[in-house]
Amino acid sequence: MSLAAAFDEPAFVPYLAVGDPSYEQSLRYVEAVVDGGADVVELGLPFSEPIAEGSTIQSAIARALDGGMTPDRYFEFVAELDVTVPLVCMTYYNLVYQYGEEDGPRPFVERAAAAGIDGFVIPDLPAEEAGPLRAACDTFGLDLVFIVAPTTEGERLERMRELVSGYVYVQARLGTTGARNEVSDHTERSLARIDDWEVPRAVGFGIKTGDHAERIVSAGADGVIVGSALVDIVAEGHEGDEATETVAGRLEQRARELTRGARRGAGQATRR
Amino acid sequence: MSLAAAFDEPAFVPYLAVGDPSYEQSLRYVEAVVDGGADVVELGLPFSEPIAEGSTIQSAIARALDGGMTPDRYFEFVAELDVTVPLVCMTYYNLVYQYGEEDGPRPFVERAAAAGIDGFVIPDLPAEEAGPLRAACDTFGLDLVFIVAPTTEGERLERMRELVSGYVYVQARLGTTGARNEVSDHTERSLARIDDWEVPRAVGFGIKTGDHAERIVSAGADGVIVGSALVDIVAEGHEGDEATETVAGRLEQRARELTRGARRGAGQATRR
Amino acid sequence: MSTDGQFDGYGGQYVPEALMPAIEELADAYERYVLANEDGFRDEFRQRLVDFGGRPTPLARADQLSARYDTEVYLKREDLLHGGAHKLNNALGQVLLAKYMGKKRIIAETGAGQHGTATAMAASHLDMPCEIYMGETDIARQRPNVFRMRTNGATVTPVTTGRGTLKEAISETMRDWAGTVENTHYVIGSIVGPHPFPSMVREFQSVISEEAREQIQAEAGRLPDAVLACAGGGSNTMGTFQQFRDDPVDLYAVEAGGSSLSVDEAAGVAPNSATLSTGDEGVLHGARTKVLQDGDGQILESHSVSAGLDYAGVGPELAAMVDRDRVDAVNVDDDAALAAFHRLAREEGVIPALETAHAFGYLEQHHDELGEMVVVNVSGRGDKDLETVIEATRKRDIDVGPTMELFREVGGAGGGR
Amino acid sequence: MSTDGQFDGYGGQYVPEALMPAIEELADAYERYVLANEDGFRDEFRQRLVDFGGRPTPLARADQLSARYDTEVYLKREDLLHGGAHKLNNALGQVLLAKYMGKKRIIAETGAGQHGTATAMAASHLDMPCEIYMGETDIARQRPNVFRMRTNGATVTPVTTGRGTLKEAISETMRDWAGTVENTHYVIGSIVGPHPFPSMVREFQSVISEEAREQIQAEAGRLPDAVLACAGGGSNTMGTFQQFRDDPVDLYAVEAGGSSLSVDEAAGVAPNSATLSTGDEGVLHGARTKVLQDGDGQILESHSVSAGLDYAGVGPELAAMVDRDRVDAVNVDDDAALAAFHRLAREEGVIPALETAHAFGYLEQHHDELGEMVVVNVSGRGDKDLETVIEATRKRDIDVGPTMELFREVGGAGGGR
Ligand SMILES: Cc1ncc(COP(=O)(O)O)c(C=O)c1O
Ligand SMILES: Cc1ncc(COP(=O)(O)O)c(C=O)c1O
Repeated sequence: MSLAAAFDEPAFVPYLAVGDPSYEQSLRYVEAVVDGGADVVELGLPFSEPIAEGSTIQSAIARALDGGMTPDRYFEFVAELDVTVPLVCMTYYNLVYQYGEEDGPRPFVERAAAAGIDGFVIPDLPAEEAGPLRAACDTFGLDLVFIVAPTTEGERLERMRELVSGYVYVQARLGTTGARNEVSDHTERSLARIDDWEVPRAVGFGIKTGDHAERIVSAGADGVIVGSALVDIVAEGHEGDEATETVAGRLEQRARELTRGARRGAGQATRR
Repeated sequence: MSLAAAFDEPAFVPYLAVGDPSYEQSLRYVEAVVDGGADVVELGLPFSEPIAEGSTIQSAIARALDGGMTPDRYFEFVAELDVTVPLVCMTYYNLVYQYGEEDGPRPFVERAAAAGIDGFVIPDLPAEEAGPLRAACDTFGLDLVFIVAPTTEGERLERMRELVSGYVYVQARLGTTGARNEVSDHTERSLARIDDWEVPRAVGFGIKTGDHAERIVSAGADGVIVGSALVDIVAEGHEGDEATETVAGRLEQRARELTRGARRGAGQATRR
Repeated sequence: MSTDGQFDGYGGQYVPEALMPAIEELADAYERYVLANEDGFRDEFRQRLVDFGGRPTPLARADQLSARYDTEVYLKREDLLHGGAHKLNNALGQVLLAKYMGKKRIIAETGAGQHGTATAMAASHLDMPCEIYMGETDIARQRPNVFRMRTNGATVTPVTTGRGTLKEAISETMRDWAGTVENTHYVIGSIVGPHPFPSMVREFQSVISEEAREQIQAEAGRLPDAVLACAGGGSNTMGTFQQFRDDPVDLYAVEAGGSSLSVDEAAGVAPNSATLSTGDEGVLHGARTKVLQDGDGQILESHSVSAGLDYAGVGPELAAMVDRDRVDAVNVDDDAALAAFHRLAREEGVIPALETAHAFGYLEQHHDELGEMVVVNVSGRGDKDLETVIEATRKRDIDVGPTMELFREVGGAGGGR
Repeated sequence: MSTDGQFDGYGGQYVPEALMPAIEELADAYERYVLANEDGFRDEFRQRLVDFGGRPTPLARADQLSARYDTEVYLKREDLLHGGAHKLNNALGQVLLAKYMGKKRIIAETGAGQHGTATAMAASHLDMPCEIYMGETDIARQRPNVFRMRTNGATVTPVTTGRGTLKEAISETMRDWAGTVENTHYVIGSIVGPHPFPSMVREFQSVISEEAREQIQAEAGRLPDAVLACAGGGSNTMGTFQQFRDDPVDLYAVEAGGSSLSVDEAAGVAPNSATLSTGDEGVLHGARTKVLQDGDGQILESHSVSAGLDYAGVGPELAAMVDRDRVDAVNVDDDAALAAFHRLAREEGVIPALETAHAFGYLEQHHDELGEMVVVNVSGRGDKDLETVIEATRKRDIDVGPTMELFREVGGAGGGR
């Protein structure tokens, strides 16, 4: 299934850091969120300097790196995953750039495609610097998702619109990732600015509960992206030394709540 | 007996800090060095900043101050002393200057004369600043001793010659007080420079043994001044917690050795 | 030189989208105020460098070193700048620029505390609220610098994630900025980060070479044969080189060789910070540049006895100049830097920062290859490094170093604090 | 002013005879080289102050303090001098003079270490062997300064007599000098001691007021109404006042009021160092001057939170100027000085020495009596005082001070050293 097609219904898009806290547990957790209804999964490939992440995801990344996660292990992981939903690789540009013998993003994209990745989100790669990666994605038929921030405007917005594929990641508020209780009213305004884009609009940053998801979708989003709220569950399980299945169960349940929330929002959505 | 008259024979002039380590012990120690043959005694009045002293005498002064020595106690001490030799007060100018109600050295000199002091040595009072003290000494019939250093020459030497009375303290070598094993060959040269002075010439700094004393006198001195070598005996006794009489005995013996040394030198002296 | 932030393919703006408007706004402000002197920014900046910073700093012949090396050695004295290092040139420039831009708040990250203290001073001077992010490990290690920032009225926010050092502090500051860009300026401390930082910081620091070039000609009647400066991120280096770029003058960027140039990939550790010499191209903290990284592109932990050079990246412009052979990238190890620290202090009465000491370590080793006249930038003073140097000297056998007996005699290793 | 070392009866040369030739030789050298510029001494001195010391130091308006006090407040920035305090002006002058006199060795005493570090720097710069006497108690307390001297190649000789502090170190240095006068120069650190020291040190320090007087006229177009400087021995004070003496400018010497102005005669202790305000005439360390002493003339132990002001005497010339009402002797206590330390750091981005902070304490308390324009000399920087200030601030409740929580959070009281 193509990425865009996954948003036919209001989509739930979870993020998890691959290898957090271990390869095996991580495999199980990704399956759990898919079982809970995920329509797309963003799989974080841990980078040592995750400058765009809040402390929750920073810690997840540190756990994964401590557990020995590398790009190659990541691709094995993706290949081994037994899920049918589209998979997006979320990482930082240096890992994309360094991979393989030749300089540039092409070897990484080729390998990702082979492993089963459908697209990329690279938070430190603005549209201005994205030419080479866009080209490589085109070569191997992968999507390249961009993040639109509340402050993205004018020319920059136009450039992104030209380059984006799969879906657009709408940053609901300023700041880096991290769960918040309040859903920002930036959301509506942010969505309005890209009302006429051709790709689905998935909103992220700070979504925690089914209610949040519902409100976001009813504000016009085509999907919700949820990271920190899920990573928190992994972290708690890890700290509490809980059984993998217990944590997986909790993740699945939260995923289900979020999926339902998103679907509920659909009825009320008024696309302007 | 006048100070100068005490040098009829080659004189032994000991220095002790009054009140070191206690008032009573100090009384006994002064008597001991007189019993050993002292012709004049230099009695140190402790000052808090003894800039001209070596560490031996600095420590003696510190012990005396810790024991509560003050100018008034000092004068009591002098009055109480049961000795017949002339006594010289050795101290620093600030104590002389501050004493009594009125500013200036007069009250101090008056009080010292009453207590039985015959003269002064003030190491931080060069001839240039000595006018007021010289005048007060004249008023009360006391002597004022100056120190001639190896470096004192020309005009300065002349000024001192005019102001000095009692005896002249010839500093045998550069440096502050402190016992040395070698008698400096500065001595002869120093004495030669003041060959024609009217006052007796007592040599100090670094004299420790009867042999030293003998050599100094045979080099032309009219007397030897010995401080640190005696203070060392007091200090050892204090640190070793020895009986006052033991220490007094040792002081008396050393005094006798020094007196004899000085007298021995007389035979060989060739006054040029 | 370019104003688009590209240096032969190095540079660029690899930052989260949320920050793009801020750095575009900053690039615009840089061009208007800094380059075009709009509203007299440049004049005010230069005047404040004089009044508050104490510029110009002297350039003077080092008599003992000149004799030792049979080379005319001149010292450019950035150690005399307010705060004790060249860092203030940049901090003052950026805080003032933030004021011109109407920002209401200053943030910065700091590792060893040099950049943090410079920023706190500048913010205090210009009456701007200031928050400094610092890893908790670094806070514990750099107590005096933390206290300096605090007395200057800055908030020092401990960063407790990870190992609690510079890298975590950078992430945390980025995160703050991503949420507060509208009213906040992030003062980056070296010629690193996304455009316009590398160009802007170099511009603020170029006052060093502007003065030095004039001074050496006035004093020695000619240009030097070589200019030496230590390089961490490279702001001191680029500031010292800038005005000599078009001259027939050899430029040496001296990096920290640490304890060894070889890398322990398994542990993710480079026991040095010699990015120009041993790193390779990558993207770090907003720019494409040379980076200390493993084969996968994970950033290595760098190491140097001098905290201020201890960074796994380097300015993109400097990387480009090295590739073009305009700048020689060289390095000296911890031991040589320590010896040079002691040598400069003993021979010339100038106690250098440990960072600076690297430049003098290179001078010691290669003085006969540097021509007849050399300018060395004394990027900072060493007071901040005394404890480190005492410890490091005691562990080694450095013949130019003072013996440490005094410290053993009195109060033992911990001293009588 | 006189060249015979008498200031209305203060001054003179109360030293052991052995030293008289040395100070006569010095007085002669002072007149020839320093006053009459023989062999170009003065020119070389001034040039080295520029090249090595970083002169001129800035004079600049303090914007926040000016607003706070509704008074034009200007700061003269001696804290930017090499070494971090005005002390180098004098140390460099004397070491250079010793060189002109053909001396081969430098000695000095130091208490807190400021004068010792300045002397060690100057001696290193001029390639003269240097020995610094320091009480063993002070060595233990002032570890960083001891290390600075050692790295500059000076020998630091612990003095173990008495309490092992400044007074014992002075005696020891005198003793050394008395034995070595022929080849050795004793660098006295303030305008104290026998003639020619008070005049000579004032002369070396007067570069402060020479610059300040020109600068204030250039910047403000007129002379200030008042000039403030802290006073220990008084070198900073006299240096700051000298060129304003004939002007209609009020001069304030701010002494350390310590914890109280009253004296405990029984214990021999003055809990302050306010010699000008509370001392009386006596003879100390070679000069007749004001002294903290008991009724017998024994010198009291002085006290101040700032080690550099902690001295029981004061320069004779300054004492005379106070008696003549040309200088106002005032003082502020430890608490006010600490608060002023924090205030200047927070408001202006300048961390002053604790000595300096006293002048700002007086400004805070009396700004409305000082006229419309005030120059305050920032005699030194406060980096050396951080540990003292951290401790002292924690014990008090100073509302301008930063909270100390950070230090408690991270590593507890002892810090994470
Ligand atoms: C004294 C000194 N010199 C040099 C440097 C290195 O500066 P840069 O990283 O800009 O090369 C630092 C950094 O802290 C420093 O403090
Ligand atoms: C920074 C500073 N200011 C002032 C003083 C006092 O100097 P003076 O004793 O000459 O008055 C000192 C003395 O150490 C000092 O270090």
